[in-house]
Amino acid sequence: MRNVIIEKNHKIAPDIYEMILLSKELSHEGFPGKFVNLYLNDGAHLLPRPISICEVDRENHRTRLIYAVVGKGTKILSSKKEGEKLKVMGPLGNGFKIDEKIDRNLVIGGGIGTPPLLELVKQLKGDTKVYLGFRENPILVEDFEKLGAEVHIATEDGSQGHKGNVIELLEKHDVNADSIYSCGPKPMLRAVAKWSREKNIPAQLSLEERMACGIGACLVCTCKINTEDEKWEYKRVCKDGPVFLRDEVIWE
Amino acid sequence: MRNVIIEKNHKIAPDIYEMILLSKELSHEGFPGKFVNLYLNDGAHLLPRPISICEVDRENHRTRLIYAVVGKGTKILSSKKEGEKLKVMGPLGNGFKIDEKIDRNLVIGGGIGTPPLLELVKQLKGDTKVYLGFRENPILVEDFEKLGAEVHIATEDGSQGHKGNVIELLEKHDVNADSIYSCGPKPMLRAVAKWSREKNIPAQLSLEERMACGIGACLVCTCKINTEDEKWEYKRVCKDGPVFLRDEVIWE
Amino acid sequence: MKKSSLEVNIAGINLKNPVMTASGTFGSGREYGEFVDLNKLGAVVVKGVSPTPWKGNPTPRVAETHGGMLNSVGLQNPGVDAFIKNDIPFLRQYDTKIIVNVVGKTIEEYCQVAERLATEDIDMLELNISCPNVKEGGVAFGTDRNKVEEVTKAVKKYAKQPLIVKLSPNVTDIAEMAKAAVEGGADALSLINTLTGMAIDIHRKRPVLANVIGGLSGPAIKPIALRMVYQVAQAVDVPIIGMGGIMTGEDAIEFMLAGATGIAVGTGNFINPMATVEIIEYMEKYLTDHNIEDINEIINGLII
Amino acid sequence: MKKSSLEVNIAGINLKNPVMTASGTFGSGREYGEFVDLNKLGAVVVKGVSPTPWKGNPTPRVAETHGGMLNSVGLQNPGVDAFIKNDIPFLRQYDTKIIVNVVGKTIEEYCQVAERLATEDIDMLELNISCPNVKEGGVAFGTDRNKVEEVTKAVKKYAKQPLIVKLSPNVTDIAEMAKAAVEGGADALSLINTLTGMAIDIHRKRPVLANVIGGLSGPAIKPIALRMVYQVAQAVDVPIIGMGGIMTGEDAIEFMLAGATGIAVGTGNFINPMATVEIIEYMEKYLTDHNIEDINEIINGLII
Ligand SMILES: Cc1cc2nc3c(=O)[nH]c(=O)nc-3n(C[C@H](O)[C@H](O)[C@H](O)COP(=O)(O)OP(=O)(O)OC[C@H]3O[C@@H](n4cnc5c(N)ncnc54)[C@H](O)[C@@H]3O)c2cc1C
Ligand SMILES: Cc1cc2nc3c(=O)[nH]c(=O)nc-3n(C[C@H](O)[C@H](O)[C@H](O)COP(=O)(O)OP(=O)(O)OC[C@H]3O[C@@H](n4cnc5c(N)ncnc54)[C@H](O)[C@@H]3O)c2cc1C
Ligand SMILES: Cc1cc2nc3c(=O)[nH]c(=O)nc-3n(C[C@H](O)[C@H](O)[C@H](O)COP(=O)(O)O)c2cc1C
Ligand SMILES: Cc1cc2nc3c(=O)[nH]c(=O)nc-3n(C[C@H](O)[C@H](O)[C@H](O)COP(=O)(O)O)c2cc1C
Ligand code: FES
Ligand code: FES
Repeated sequence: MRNVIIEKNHKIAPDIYEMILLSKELSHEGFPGKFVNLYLNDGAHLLPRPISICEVDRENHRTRLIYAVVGKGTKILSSKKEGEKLKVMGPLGNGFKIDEKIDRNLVIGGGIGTPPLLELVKQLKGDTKVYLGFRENPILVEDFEKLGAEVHIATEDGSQGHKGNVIELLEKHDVNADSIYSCGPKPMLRAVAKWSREKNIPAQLSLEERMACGIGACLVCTCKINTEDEKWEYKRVCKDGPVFLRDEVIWE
Repeated sequence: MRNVIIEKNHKIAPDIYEMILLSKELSHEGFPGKFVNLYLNDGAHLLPRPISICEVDRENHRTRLIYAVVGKGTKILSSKKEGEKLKVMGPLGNGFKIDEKIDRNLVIGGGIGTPPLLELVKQLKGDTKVYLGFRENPILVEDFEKLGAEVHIATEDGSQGHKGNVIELLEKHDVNADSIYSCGPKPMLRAVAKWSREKNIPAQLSLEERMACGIGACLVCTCKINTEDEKWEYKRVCKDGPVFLRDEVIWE
Repeated sequence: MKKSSLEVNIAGINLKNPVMTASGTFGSGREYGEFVDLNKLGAVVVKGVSPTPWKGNPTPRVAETHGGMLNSVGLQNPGVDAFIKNDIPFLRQYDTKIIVNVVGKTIEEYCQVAERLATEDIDMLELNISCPNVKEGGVAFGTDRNKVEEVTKAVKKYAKQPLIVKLSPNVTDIAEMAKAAVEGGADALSLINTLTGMAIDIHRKRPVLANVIGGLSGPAIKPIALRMVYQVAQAVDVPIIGMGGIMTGEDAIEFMLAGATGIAVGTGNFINPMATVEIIEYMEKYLTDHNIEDINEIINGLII
Repeated sequence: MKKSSLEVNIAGINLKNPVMTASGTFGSGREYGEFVDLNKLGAVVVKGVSPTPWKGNPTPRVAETHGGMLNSVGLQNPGVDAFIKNDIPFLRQYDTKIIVNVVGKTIEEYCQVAERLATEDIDMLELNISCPNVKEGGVAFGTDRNKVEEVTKAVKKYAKQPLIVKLSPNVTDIAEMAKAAVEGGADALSLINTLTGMAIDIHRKRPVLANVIGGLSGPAIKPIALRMVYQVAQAVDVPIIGMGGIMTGEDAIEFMLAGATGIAVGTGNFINPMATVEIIEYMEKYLTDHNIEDINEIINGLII
């Protein structure tokens, strides 16, 4: 548990907020795909909220989070003032594994699943293509571009980039790669799994599940994972994940 | 229900805070002995906290409260920032009845029961003597003095005024009066009841009880009151009180 | 789209909307009438009424708990005669239904109140066999399947208005109690009354409540209440009035999806005196947002 | 004044302090070991262990509620063999007691686990007849007086370590269940397990939990848990381990005054991973402040 200071907490798009936390340890341990548990300090909403690490600035001890206000907890979070303290646990979980020998990386993000991919792209070696899908307002596009990545956008309403979903765009561009990294809503991940399997490209997928402890002790956040010995077992998204290999994941 | 602004909220003595609320209606309806219900807006502590009106400044729409931090709710209250909004219900209850024809008023306060007597003293006509008892740190003494009242202090530790309790001081000074107004801890009120009965001076006493609704609907805040027809009945401190006539109150 | 209808029917009585006040938390409406337009409410459920005046329990009668409260009022009330004289005429000024919560120490006492009210201008009776704060009657009747049936059957004989039976949650099998009440002749069921609980002042080493044990209410108990409403809705066919921790419109919709035709707000009034009317407004909004014309469509509408 | 003693004895086992972890909320201690020095705890109560691996229920398995949470994990565990192999050696590295929560679908299964553990280096068994999240076994045993006695008696024959029976709060009369367990041979009792509850997503019109109904835990249920511990302490003479909503040292002292010899923290760990050690520190302070030399003096110390 760390008591960290909120340096910034402000709206960057409709219902989307950026929060910058100040903590040396947090920024130094924040690897791509890991998440933090934020404690709301509210008597009605007791459970911590898991939010992915979007980016770290180790020099200035900054950890950047991007979150959507979707319910009461994230609403409370959005009302926290700059300078306030926040109880944080983490970084938690197993992030993306980066194979430095790989040449062509393909990063696929969807909606509020986009943020954790930013720190990833920063650390990837080789050539990186970024495909992002949104319902309407894209976020973080400039941030990805600043890193020198080739960024392609799809929006469902066609307000920016390709009108439709990101898989269509990948197919349209006939993209190829050596390794895929993806985070986004379940239907998108499922489509990425299918597409990447067809293309025979290995993929790492970051999953989401409702959590309580966040550290592997309570077994509420499980997902079905293929095992060698048995047919499948429930693994913990918080501790064994959130990033899993595509071929481990069983879709329901 | 009113949503009022906190103009001030700061410590004035160990564990004692002053809060100034800005609201025209509140200040205009705030008569001596009435109280307000403060809503903490905290998911764990749902019930409103009853706090007496200490003083009103009708011209500037100010209502002054003085409260002791004794538990979690008053702790939360003390952490409210100036400029924040606070949900308030009230003024509630029946306050002190002021008989303008009376010459010699005697006001007896104890500890955190002292604040509501300030607005009372401001409004009393005739000669007013104020006797206040405290465990250690007296509060509001200068405020009473500024109103031109004759103020006498007793402290249990003898750090100021008479060492001992306020009844001893009354007896020592052989005080007499036409009407008594009192607010303070139960043991003190009981002693005031006994002493005033012996002296044959009518007295109004402000009682305290744990509350829920604060407006007379739930019947949790009752106290035993003498009635003509029956022997006694439970009356509501919040709605029928908090101020009762001495001879109505049945002590347990 | 035309304005959605909030009207519901409980045992033959039409309510303009499903929102009521929970017995014992709203007096007879007089006090909250300063904050809430009583004409807006589906019904006012008044505090428990006994054949003769009851004094109730000693104070303290309330303890705040995390997300809830304990009370041990013990059904203090001025008796059915005073109620008829003072409260019915007051409430009849408003365009809302009147539901009278009936209490007694014995089956005979329950029957006396029902009989006395038979000729009065009220809309329904709510049989309270679930108050945990009295030694006799109350929950003693509500936790035994046979007694539930027996007392319901007895009161039903005297009742001229539709009879709601209010169930206690302090039981192993709520569905069984519901069935017993229906077999006894209940026209509707209401649930839940409070769960028995306790709080201790660790520095004085004493219970906070003078009565030691009290009834737990408020948002803390909502998941339990909701589960019970759901289980009862699966078990019986009479309309259900759901309550227990309802604070917001969202909470109320949860209860209706679980199977409640009406809902009642108790402790919620203490925390937000405007809760009832805000819930009614939310219901309208919810129906509009979801393109539903009639609130009856969502009752028991949970998809499993 | 010398440092107050926190040592308590439960069924012949000495614990350095009364503070334990509630089964299912602390894994086998490995995960929380990063935040809490396990050497400081009175005991670690591990998650439910069955004869063979259990997969548990589908997700979502958790729903947050006002001041609490619902879970429907359904006793996922790798089975007693894996537990013995992986978890006992890990926990034995620490200076704390090991209590194993035992689950089964039939009386035979409960007995199998007890038998398998008889020769293992653990300190106590906790018989879980109160899990609301499994179809067979679990709470089905815990809500019937005769079954409570029967399963306790059966397991007692195989148990080589003292046997704690964990009671379900979803009953009309907790004292009766406690007596039944003691008659069956329980050396100690623990309570409460979770209360059954429900939550609904009103926009999807579906239950939040895949399992529809789950177990409610956390501070919301504390008043109920405390009342039950008090009632059981009045009814039986065996030591009680109290739990249900304990978050702070103050909460823990309430349970001990009500009659608990030990206390366990469950949901509290999720909200504050340091809860257990902070409670131990508070206990020391409370005893010092109140001039009490031995924590045993406050057990059942409530003044009525
Ligand atoms: C590993 C991980 C990383 C995440 N990273 C981000 C991120 O970077 N940015 C972001 O905006 N969101 C992220 N989420 C989702 C985020 O945790 C939820 O949106 C948030 O918890 C919702 O809280 P609420 O109180 O506003 O919603 P409510 O619906 O009121 O919450 C009720 C309960 O459900 C849980 N819950 C609700 N939605 C989700 C969800 N989608 N995933 C997990 N739990 C949920 C809440 O934590 C809470 O316990 C992540 C989730 C996980 C599991
Ligand atoms: C009519 C009235 C006027 C009051 N005026 C003042 C005032 O001007 N200044 C002041 O400092 N205090 C005043 N009090 C007492 C004040 O309401 C309590 O000190 C306060 O509610 C304690 O809240 P807490 O959460 O800090 O304490 P906790 O003990 O944590 O509160 C737990 C519960 O008990 C109730 N409670 C605890 N102590 C009291 C008490 N003494 N009286 C009533 N309820 C209590 C709380 O409201 C809450 O519901 C007044 C009380 C009443 C009834
Ligand atoms: C202070 C108080 C008094 C109550 N008195 C009664 C009563 O007289 N009759 C009754 O049937 N229920 C009574 N109840 C129970 C409520 O009607 C309701 O069933 C319960 O509080 C749960 O709803 P809630 O969580 O919305 O309060 C009382 C509850 C409270 C808090
Ligand atoms: C996620 C979770 C899993 C649980 N698993 C078990 C279990 O395996 N065996 C058991 O006896 N109790 C189990 N329980 C119940 C707890 O041990 C405890 O009795 C209950 O949660 C009340 O305590 P609390 O409010 O401190 O959490 C579980 C509770 C939770 C929240
Ligand atoms: S949230 Fe507890 S195991 Fe993942
Ligand atoms: S607090 Fe409800 S009647 Fe006084």
